[in-house]
Amino acid sequence: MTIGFLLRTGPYTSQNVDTVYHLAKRFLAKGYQVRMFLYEDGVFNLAKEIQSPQERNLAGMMAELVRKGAKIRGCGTCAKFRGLKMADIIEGTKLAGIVVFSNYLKECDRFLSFGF
Amino acid sequence: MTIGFLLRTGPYTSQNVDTVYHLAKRFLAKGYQVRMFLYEDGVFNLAKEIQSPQERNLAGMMAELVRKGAKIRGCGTCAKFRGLKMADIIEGTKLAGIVVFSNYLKECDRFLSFGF
Amino acid sequence: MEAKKVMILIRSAPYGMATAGEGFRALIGLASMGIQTHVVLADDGVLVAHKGQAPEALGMHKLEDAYSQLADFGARLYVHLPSLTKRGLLKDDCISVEFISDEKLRELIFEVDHVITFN
Amino acid sequence: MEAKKVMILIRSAPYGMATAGEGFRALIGLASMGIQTHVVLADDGVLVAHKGQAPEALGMHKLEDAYSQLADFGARLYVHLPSLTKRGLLKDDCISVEFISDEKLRELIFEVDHVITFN
Amino acid sequence: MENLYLVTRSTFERTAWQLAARLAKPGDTVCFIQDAVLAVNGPKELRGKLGELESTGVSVKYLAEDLAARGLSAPQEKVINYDGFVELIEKSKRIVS
Amino acid sequence: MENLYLVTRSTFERTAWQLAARLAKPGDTVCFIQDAVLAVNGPKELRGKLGELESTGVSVKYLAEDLAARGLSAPQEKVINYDGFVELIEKSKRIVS
Repeated sequence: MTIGFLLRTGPYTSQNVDTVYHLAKRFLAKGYQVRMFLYEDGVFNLAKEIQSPQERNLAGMMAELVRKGAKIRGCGTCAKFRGLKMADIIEGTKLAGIVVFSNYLKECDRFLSFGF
Repeated sequence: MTIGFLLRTGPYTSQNVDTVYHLAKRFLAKGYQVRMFLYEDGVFNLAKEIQSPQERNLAGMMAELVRKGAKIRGCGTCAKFRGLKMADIIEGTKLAGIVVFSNYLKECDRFLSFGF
Repeated sequence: MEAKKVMILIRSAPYGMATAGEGFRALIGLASMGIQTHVVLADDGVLVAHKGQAPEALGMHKLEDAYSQLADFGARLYVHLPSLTKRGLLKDDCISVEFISDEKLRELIFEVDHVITFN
Repeated sequence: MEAKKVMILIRSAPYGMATAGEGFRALIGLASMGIQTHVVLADDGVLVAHKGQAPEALGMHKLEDAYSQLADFGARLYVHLPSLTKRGLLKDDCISVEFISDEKLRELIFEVDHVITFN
Repeated sequence: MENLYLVTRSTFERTAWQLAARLAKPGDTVCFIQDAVLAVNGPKELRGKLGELESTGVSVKYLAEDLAARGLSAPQEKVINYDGFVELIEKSKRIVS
Repeated sequence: MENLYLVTRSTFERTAWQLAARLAKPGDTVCFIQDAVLAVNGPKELRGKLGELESTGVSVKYLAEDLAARGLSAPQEKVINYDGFVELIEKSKRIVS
């Protein structure tokens, strides 16, 4: 089974990214495929310079999901409008267009949206 | 008269930064002082790499306010948690601590908060 | 990979949040990629279909015009009538859309593979 | 620059949004800088004072403990009682705070120079 | 002029307007901006509450630019543009949002 | 299992739960997570509506980890943890948030 997520909010501001992380981790542990498209502020969850002393590191948690097999892509246009560049994001992830989002939707058996 | 703003939301996602811009521009035109403290996602309004083809450029609008005399500072801790560095922000602005926010509050005759 | 049908559910008013505008950008992309797309405006999302929008003084683009083009992309546009009525608006206040009840919205949900919410 | 009195008004529940946590960080900073600070929990903000919070499984810090220390920083902590009651919670469900009515909240607002809202 | 209560979020989607309505007193202003300009259409509970407040001397305003963006309108005497909004902030002792 | 209606925002601050309550049918589940777990305490209109839905065969669930974080509790049979949430998503045809 393939599970997809649309995540529209950024790190630390909203609990959405935590919810998505806790779900995705469990789906991956079950051997399922995970696809995640980060839209609007969601792209900031990939910022590799995130430093979070004494707190969970959300970019690190995204990186953990990638290592465990999740495919995570950020919306390139959203990133451009927010001043985030390809060089600023964690390894194993990319900025991409709606065509990738569209492919994820085709691949997924279940799809969840997290917004405002 | 000195007018202060706390802005907690980022560019393009919420209308808050627009509202603050339209107000601050008018206060500056009247010869008033403007102080702005950017907190949480608000720090992203300073991202100098923002590119917004065919749309208003919010970092450019912040820069315009700075040129017209507004003092704008972003919360350093918020920026650190979000992977935004001093080198990433527009000229004439800085990342700073709560001590600056505290001084702004002391200087201001009116204070407005914009959040979620 | 079989073709999928999706519903894009827009639940926020235009301009206060970018939601309705960003939702439009996503749905145009999906429709262009050959995904069969229903667009439903519900809750404050019904304001997207409200005629007479003039956001120029805010430096923003008119969403009324954007959503009016949806048919050109093969996407169908629906307005949840109870949401519209609750907000004191009439069918005549809206651009050309199909108005639907709770029952019809539920049927549309059952027709699609995924519901993508912009709230 | 004369000394100012401020009210920090926390209007969001903990954990769903960072608001109550980030508000705490700001208010501790202000109180440490010698700004006389009233903290008012209203609307969903009253949940901050709710006893028995256990956010460890979410990997988050307990705000109940953080706000309990406020007196040490010279800040006074108030809970808007109508907001608490509306949410089905009792005074006994809360950490040590002062409970206030609409009237008292209004008086507190009139006592301060600025109201800083975390919503 | 006393306090300015500023409501920014939709009165249909959020209950944030209720605190402003509870606290506003004669001499205060409640001003609706951004998506909160939907308040011109309700909900009904809000319309009733605003009517009460206005009868006691609370002033109610809507921001013109935000109304226009959404294709909405309000009685002329209750509409202020950004210049009027700036003056309202100047004249208010505190702004509560 | 049919559709899963997911509510994430506070039922006291937002009206977003109402659409889920309008659309859910027997066989569907309404699941409250994040700040929406406040739904265990209301508001009253929501409690009434959920009671009606449950009597027709709609299932109502609360996420354990989010309840615990906020010091809240719900009847045991209505509480699921993250593992149960994962199973609920697997079993549901569509997720509507």
